[in-house]
Amino acid sequence: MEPVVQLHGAVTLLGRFPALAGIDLEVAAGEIVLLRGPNGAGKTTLLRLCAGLLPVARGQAVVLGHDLANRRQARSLRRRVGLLGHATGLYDELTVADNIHFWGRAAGASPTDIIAALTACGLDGRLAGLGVATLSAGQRRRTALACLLARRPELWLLDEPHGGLDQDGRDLLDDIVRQAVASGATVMLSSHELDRAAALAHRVVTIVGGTTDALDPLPTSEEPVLVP
Amino acid sequence: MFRDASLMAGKDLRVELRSHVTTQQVAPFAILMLILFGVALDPDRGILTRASAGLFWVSVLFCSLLAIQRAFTIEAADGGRDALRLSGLDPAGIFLGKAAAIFVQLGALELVLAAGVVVMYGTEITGLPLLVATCLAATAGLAAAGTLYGVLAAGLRVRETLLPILLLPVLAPVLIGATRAFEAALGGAAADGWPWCGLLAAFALLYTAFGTLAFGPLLEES
Amino acid sequence: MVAMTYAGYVGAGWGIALVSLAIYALRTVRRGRALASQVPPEERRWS
Amino acid sequence: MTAPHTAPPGPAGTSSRATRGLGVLSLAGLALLLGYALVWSPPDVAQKDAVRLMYVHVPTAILAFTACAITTVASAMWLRRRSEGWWVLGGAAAEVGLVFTGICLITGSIWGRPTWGTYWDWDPRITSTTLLFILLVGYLALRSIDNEAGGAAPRGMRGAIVGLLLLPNVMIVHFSVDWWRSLHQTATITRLDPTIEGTMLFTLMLGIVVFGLVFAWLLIHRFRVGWLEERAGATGLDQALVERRAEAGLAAAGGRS
Repeated sequence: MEPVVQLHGAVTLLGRFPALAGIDLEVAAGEIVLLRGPNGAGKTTLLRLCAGLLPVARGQAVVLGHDLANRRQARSLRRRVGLLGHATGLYDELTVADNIHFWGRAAGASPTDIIAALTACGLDGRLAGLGVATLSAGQRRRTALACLLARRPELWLLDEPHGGLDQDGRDLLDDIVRQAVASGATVMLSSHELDRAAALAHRVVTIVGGTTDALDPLPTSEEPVLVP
Repeated sequence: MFRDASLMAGKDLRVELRSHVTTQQVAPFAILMLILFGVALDPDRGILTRASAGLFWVSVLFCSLLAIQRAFTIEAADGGRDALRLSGLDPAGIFLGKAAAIFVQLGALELVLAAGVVVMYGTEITGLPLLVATCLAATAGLAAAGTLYGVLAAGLRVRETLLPILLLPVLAPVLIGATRAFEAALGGAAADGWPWCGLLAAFALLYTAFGTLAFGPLLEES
Repeated sequence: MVAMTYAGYVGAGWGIALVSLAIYALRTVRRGRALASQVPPEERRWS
Repeated sequence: MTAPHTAPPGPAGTSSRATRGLGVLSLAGLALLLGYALVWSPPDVAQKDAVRLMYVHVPTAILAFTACAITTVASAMWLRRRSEGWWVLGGAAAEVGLVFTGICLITGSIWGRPTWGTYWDWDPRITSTTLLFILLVGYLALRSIDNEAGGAAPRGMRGAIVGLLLLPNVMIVHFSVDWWRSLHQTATITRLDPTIEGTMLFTLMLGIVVFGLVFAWLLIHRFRVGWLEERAGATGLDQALVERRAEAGLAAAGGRS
């Protein structure tokens, strides 16, 4: 079966700055891949590239069969992926339920999927009627996660998903990710919670200086070790 | 496209219903402007009544700036641009939806302003069909051009100051056309006003068509 | 030269026009000189 | 590739043999034009010598609108081809156009004083030229912000859309103002005699040609300045990639110590 993500020497520019300076990465269907590396290494850019939000300047990038060099294909890819970024894209003025309904319906999710996502993230009941502006950071993350879940993405791109979540929230996130993978989805995540993320991931890829090949990819390890 | 537009418009109007920015801030501002015009131009000499068409539309123009800024402040918050690009919504639908929401809000504001002009400036309403048609055409033009220039300025640090200088010269024809049409209607010479109404409709159509096409690239590449 | 009517207006108009063009031209050339040193000559296709 | 490049012969700048020639021609033309405009052409019957302002006002007006058209065309071409040159041309034409629009407004205003008795009249041309001036200022402001925003967003699209709309907007504005003023015509003051001929016509034509040369000279130089701005400080992609990838080595060294 063809890999879900195929990157070969992928270069992505932010303005003139090559945030990604040659990424070689293949992710098979059903895999959970952890990206790690120092701040500014290019993890966020890599996830945004895989979401079809950024063009490739050089090299090859094919995600879910969409060639990212082609604008049109990159755009149609976006419906099939879910990106949980630093920013959540939620509307402060609306309630939790409103937000999930809006983003869910925008992606063409059915009402039952939307309700299911709400319940799965523990947002049914009182929380659903609260305005997003009144939520804590962790509750916002949960709401964003529910928006993602309602879309039923085939490729999950999670940028620091554990940040801001409490213990229950992290357990919930891990459960949701495992369930998604069990039902056929593929996951790429970046995290500084290396212990937790490494336990979740099948494989760890190290990114430094916008490249994957500068340091050898490590096998899953409990301790973060940097090997030149 | 139209499904996405109605979803977007519904969301924007729901945000307005929850936040009351138009009703509690923009509408009072509109009335305040009418009062300030009244204070600045001597109310006893009939200037206000004669100039009511122009003053009405200048007020609408400034209110539309606020409404457009507001429409894109909502989206700018918390990474909205990426979220919109990933949402699966058709950019043309987003444009039409946002323009429709602005259209509805401006329409409501115009009703408030019209009431204010009648009460405070003693303007007598005549030629109602032309007035209504002018309002519809002019507001559609304001909403379409405003949404296009709004997304242009959105996301820039200086958007509050940049938007007026980009948008107001573009809207000058709307001000001219709508004011002339209103003067014709209020002056009992409705026949003179209909060509202006046609000009406004053409402006609205042009900007709606262009905005529908240009919104996608703008959302993608800015 | 024959005495000109409105000489002040004519002089002012032409004066402002030519002086502002000259200032703008000078500024543009200066900007070009300052920038040219930062760019390798093969990028300056015209020289 | 050529880090320590030798200084090119002659002053390094935006001039080339062609522009030097064009510059000399423009200066000679200006001298000739001044002669015709101020001395050899006869004063107008009605306007007397004030008509001599026409030879600067009308050509700058024509070139202001030409510049506007160039910006629109360049924006359209950038949208099609995405090449840097069209992007630079759009900005260059708008900036030179702004200068000509400013001169056109000032000379028009000065000309209006003796002929109409006022510096300003709600004439369709004045009104729409003033709005053109503001449209150009807005476009240039947007471009400069777009430049500094740089960063994550690939820039250019905002400027291209506003540039593309420049000429249509000017036309809509002009049309609506024209229609507005013609509906209730107040005082009919025609600026030009219905027939201008002979030396006056020749001087006007000469003015258009000479200011056209000046415009071309300025546009070429401004274009080259824009081109240099794009290039200055830009290292090639290969160089940038090497630098970016070198961060990995630094990080590894830092991790070991």
